[in-house]
Amino acid sequence: MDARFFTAWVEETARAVAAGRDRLTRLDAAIGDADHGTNLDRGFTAVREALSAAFPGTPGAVLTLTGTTLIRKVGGASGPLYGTVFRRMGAVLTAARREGPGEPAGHGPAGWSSPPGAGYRPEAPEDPEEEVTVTLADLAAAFEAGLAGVRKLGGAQEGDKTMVDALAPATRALSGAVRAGRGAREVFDAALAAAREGAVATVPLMARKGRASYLGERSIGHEDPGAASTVLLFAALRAAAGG
Amino acid sequence: MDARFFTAWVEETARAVAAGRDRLTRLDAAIGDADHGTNLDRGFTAVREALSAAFPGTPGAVLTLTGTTLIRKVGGASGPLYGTVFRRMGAVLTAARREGPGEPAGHGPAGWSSPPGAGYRPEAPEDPEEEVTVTLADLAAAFEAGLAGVRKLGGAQEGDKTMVDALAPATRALSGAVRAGRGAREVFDAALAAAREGAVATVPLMARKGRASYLGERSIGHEDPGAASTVLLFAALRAAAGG
Amino acid sequence: MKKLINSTDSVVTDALAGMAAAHPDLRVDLAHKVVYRRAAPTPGKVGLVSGGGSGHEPLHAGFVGHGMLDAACPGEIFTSPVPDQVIEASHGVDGGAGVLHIVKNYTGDVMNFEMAAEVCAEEGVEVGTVLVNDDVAVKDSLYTAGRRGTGATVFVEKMTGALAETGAPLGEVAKLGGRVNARSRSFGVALSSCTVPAAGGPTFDLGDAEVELGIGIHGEPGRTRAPAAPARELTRVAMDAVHDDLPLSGEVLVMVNGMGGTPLVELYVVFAEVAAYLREKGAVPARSLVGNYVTSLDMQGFSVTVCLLTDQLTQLWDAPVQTPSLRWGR
Amino acid sequence: MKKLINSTDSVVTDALAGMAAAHPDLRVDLAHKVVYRRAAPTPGKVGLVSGGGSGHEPLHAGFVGHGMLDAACPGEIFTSPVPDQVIEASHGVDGGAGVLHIVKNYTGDVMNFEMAAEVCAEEGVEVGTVLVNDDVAVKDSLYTAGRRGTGATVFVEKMTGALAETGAPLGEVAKLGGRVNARSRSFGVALSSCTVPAAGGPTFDLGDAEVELGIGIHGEPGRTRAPAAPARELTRVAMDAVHDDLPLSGEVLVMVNGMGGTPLVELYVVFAEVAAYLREKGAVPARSLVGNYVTSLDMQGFSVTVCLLTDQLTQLWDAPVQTPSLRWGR
Ligand SMILES: Nc1ncnc2c1ncn2[C@@H]1O[C@H](COP(=O)(O)OP(=O)(O)O)[C@@H](O)[C@H]1O
Ligand SMILES: Nc1ncnc2c1ncn2[C@@H]1O[C@H](COP(=O)(O)OP(=O)(O)O)[C@@H](O)[C@H]1O
Ligand SMILES: [Mg+2]
Ligand SMILES: [Mg+2]
Ligand SMILES: [Mg+2]
Ligand SMILES: [Mg+2]
Repeated sequence: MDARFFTAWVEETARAVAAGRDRLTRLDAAIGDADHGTNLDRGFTAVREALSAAFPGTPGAVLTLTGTTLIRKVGGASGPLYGTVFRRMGAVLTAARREGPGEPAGHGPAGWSSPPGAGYRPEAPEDPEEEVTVTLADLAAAFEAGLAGVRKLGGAQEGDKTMVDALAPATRALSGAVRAGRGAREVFDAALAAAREGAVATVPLMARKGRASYLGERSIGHEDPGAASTVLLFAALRAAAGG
Repeated sequence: MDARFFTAWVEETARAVAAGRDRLTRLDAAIGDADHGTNLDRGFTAVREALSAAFPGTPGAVLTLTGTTLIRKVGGASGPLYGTVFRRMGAVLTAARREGPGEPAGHGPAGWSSPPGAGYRPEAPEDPEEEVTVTLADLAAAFEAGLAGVRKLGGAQEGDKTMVDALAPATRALSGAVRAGRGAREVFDAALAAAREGAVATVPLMARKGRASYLGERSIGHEDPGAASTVLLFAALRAAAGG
Repeated sequence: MKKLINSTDSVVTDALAGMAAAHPDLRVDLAHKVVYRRAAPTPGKVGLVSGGGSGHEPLHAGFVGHGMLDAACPGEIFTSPVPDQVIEASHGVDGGAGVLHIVKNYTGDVMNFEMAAEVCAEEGVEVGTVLVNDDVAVKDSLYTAGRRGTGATVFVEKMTGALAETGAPLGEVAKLGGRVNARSRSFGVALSSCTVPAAGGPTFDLGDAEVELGIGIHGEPGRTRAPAAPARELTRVAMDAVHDDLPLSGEVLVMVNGMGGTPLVELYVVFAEVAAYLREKGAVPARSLVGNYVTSLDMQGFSVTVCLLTDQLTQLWDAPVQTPSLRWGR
Repeated sequence: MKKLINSTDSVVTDALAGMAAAHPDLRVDLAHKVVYRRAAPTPGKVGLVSGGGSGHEPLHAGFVGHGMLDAACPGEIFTSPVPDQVIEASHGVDGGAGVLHIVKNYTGDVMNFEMAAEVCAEEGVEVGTVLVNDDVAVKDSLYTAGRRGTGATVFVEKMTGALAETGAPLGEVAKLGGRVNARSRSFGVALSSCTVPAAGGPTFDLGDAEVELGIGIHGEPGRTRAPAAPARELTRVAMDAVHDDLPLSGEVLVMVNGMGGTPLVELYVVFAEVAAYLREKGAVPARSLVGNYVTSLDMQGFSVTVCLLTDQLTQLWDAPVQTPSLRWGR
């Protein structure tokens, strides 16, 4: 998968968010403050502009720019959280290209704008002519890192009724399918199915993190908006893969 | 007609206002500020209390106390206007008792609390033991004076869509019937019918005085609340006469 | 209808009890329903009394204090005060230099204040009156009730208050009030009706895509109903009406006033449009107020009031004021 | 939905343009969405930065000025600001004595301010943080997001602002902020939902005889729904919740805050009840605010915030303040 694939994924996500914007906002109205769809749509609109302006040439650069832009434009809880997912994934893929799969160094939430002095510009690829591709295993590692980043930043466990309830099972399913040697289509199908199941499973939960937690028992019976938007990420991934 | 009759009239008016309160307020909501029923009900509630506390012994004293209390408790446009009607009537009836029918001296709006220094207390009858009664002719003169007072204070002509549109024809009908030598029942019937007709005739008018005038053409098509409450006055008069 | 009240009858007195508890600088006479400065009367100073129906808060009681009113007489909701209140207040603020009544032009207010003024005169209190009638939505004419008094009341109260504080005589303070009124114009727009507590429901119904243009401050419908439009257009309607009546130029004082139920963030959106409009006409928004000053209970909407400044008026506007709802410069 | 806006996307920037036009004492950076004191930074003074979602006006931009904030970062409606805004503002107010971030405890606010603080530290700006979490409607626990920050933010901003004005060092100002927060509690009640412009309709539906108890300031539903009740009873529910958590005694500062759509006359009715409650408990409402300070757009309802005063806190509260929406003593 090359930069074009990842660009397509992000753009497909942006389209899905725009289309799902009102639904996400309605979900947030029920147990939050009625802005989740607006927030993500504003962010992903900015991401599309940033991508078509910078035209980043590597998978890592695409995702890092996506994450940075989300942090810069979204605000709220979902901005830093989704921003961290993409920035962590970008860091892993950038490292993967250089060193093969593995954990990148020091890109915790503390380092969202590092290296110091570099502002928020994504690192330029070393040689834009060189065609950079990453493997499904790299992608699995990237999702694992993204998930770890969200967990660390937001402190949510599975079952707390947050985006983690979709992101965690989807990441597990994706990694599992990759390890089992499945092809891209099957891998993405598995991830999407798990994300969907995770999102639906938030309905009966009582929220323990984020704004919905203030509602206590009244948060029960509603799908978590962040979990619902995470499903869009995985649906877009399958679509980008020609699903 | 003695003090008891006039007390009965005012109390009957108070009951009718209480019963019609919400209707009057609704009429005022359409072309005013939704308080006419509340205003008059507050005023006439206070009047009932004042009457049963002071127990005035002459027709003039009953109506003067009624008018003074309305001025002291109602506020808005209708307080001074209805207050003036009753005070002017009271002055005529008090004078009538002393001098026979005729115009009383110097009780314009300027004198609503005169004589100076007397505060707002109604004048005490000279001899409470003496049974004071007034004639239908006295009553007609009293209504003429009341109408003149409202005209002077508010500056409204007939056709301006105000209480004058009910009070003027009712007063004319009452005076005419008295002059024609009719009995009380017929006199009051004639006045009530004219008041009703006058009030209904305000519907197609455009208001030129009071709050409804701010609506311009939009005041057309609604009955004037003050004209509607004037009808209650005349209905109560008939009821007090055993109608 | 849901309201933060104990009963529809006790709203005004309950709120006055709250004002008394919240503002140690005020003295509230609950029996007579008059709000005074704690130290009233000020010897040798003209006493300023205003009043009107309640439901317009902070007008008038929120403007009692140094540099503005000496007393306010709140009537029942949307009902002018009774003469007794005004008489009581006038006695209470007469420091020997006479008393100025600031009256908004409504039939009820005018009649009740006139009756009070007559009694005051009989009882030896010298009274002057300023009638405020700034609302351009109402066509003035000899045959009608004339223009309503709305937002300019705040300007008149502030500037006459500042002048009275200098020890100016009653005649001069009254004349100044007339001048401020003559140089001021207002226009209001409603996005929703208000609900009068005793009435129990909205005064009028407004469609989801309609607004009322040319409203007053008693929750009454306006002159016309129009389709809802962006803030820019609604502002232009209001400003055009003002400008047609009193061409705008030079330095102006401008108030963008909320009707009670409109968030401040929206009032600032309107203010940006008002400022742009003024500049387009070559006028300068030299002084401004943005917020809830002359309200209609919970109505959503705004009014804009403009006053053509002179050096004297600017100075009087800038003079110190210490009231619950207007406070600066000391 | 009817709003005084030009478009749902431009509300915040349009309102900022209005603030810029209305308040010559402020400098508004429209590109970065930061509102500064005109003369920021003040050399040698700790710079105070706060921020949060818009829709709570006058919080926070209305509290920028002498004796209070140096800068405010308004996010989109109900959405915390992004780190860029906070970083920009922190640089802009750093007079060499460091910068204090005043943050309401919401997941989004906390994360965005933390990210900004990290970058500030990397870029050489010393940053301290006060986290406000005064809302007793939310049960605090290690496993949840913790209590929300609501009305006490005004107290923290005012008192830390006054202390910073004296030249106190960052550590001391931050500690004072924590102390004010620790001595303050809030509880809110909604009579209606608000309407978020971009959402286009009310966030929740509430029956004509229902209220929401224990609401926050983002138009979210509360902890429980209850039958509508007189002001006296609703006030008692709120005050009991506060008193149960922080027993009330001695001199207190109390704010009765409107949620944006509630008329001032009703807030005074509530204040009368609050004052009576406090006296019943042996506490004294020594200082007070009644009005719209921390709002939820057009929501109808109120919140009450109480702070147990000390001599120092009273002094800091009384110190001069010159901002668009809080102004006294100079
Ligand atoms: N601590 C957290 N960890 C993980 N996800 C969280 C956390 N807090 C909130 N979220 C997610 O963020 C979503 C809300 O995002 P959004 O509405 O954009 O932000 P805000 O809550 O600030 O308005 C929630 O539905 C939830 O999935
Ligand atoms: N100038 C006037 N002359 C005669 N009647 C008037 C005048 N102005 C108003 N009214 C009457 O007063 C009525 C309104 O009374 P009310 O609602 O109690 O007072 P307000 O208009 O002050 O709210 C109108 O319906 C009209 O009949
Ligand atoms: Mg949200
Ligand atoms: Mg009326
Ligand atoms: Mg009225
Ligand atoms: Mg939000």
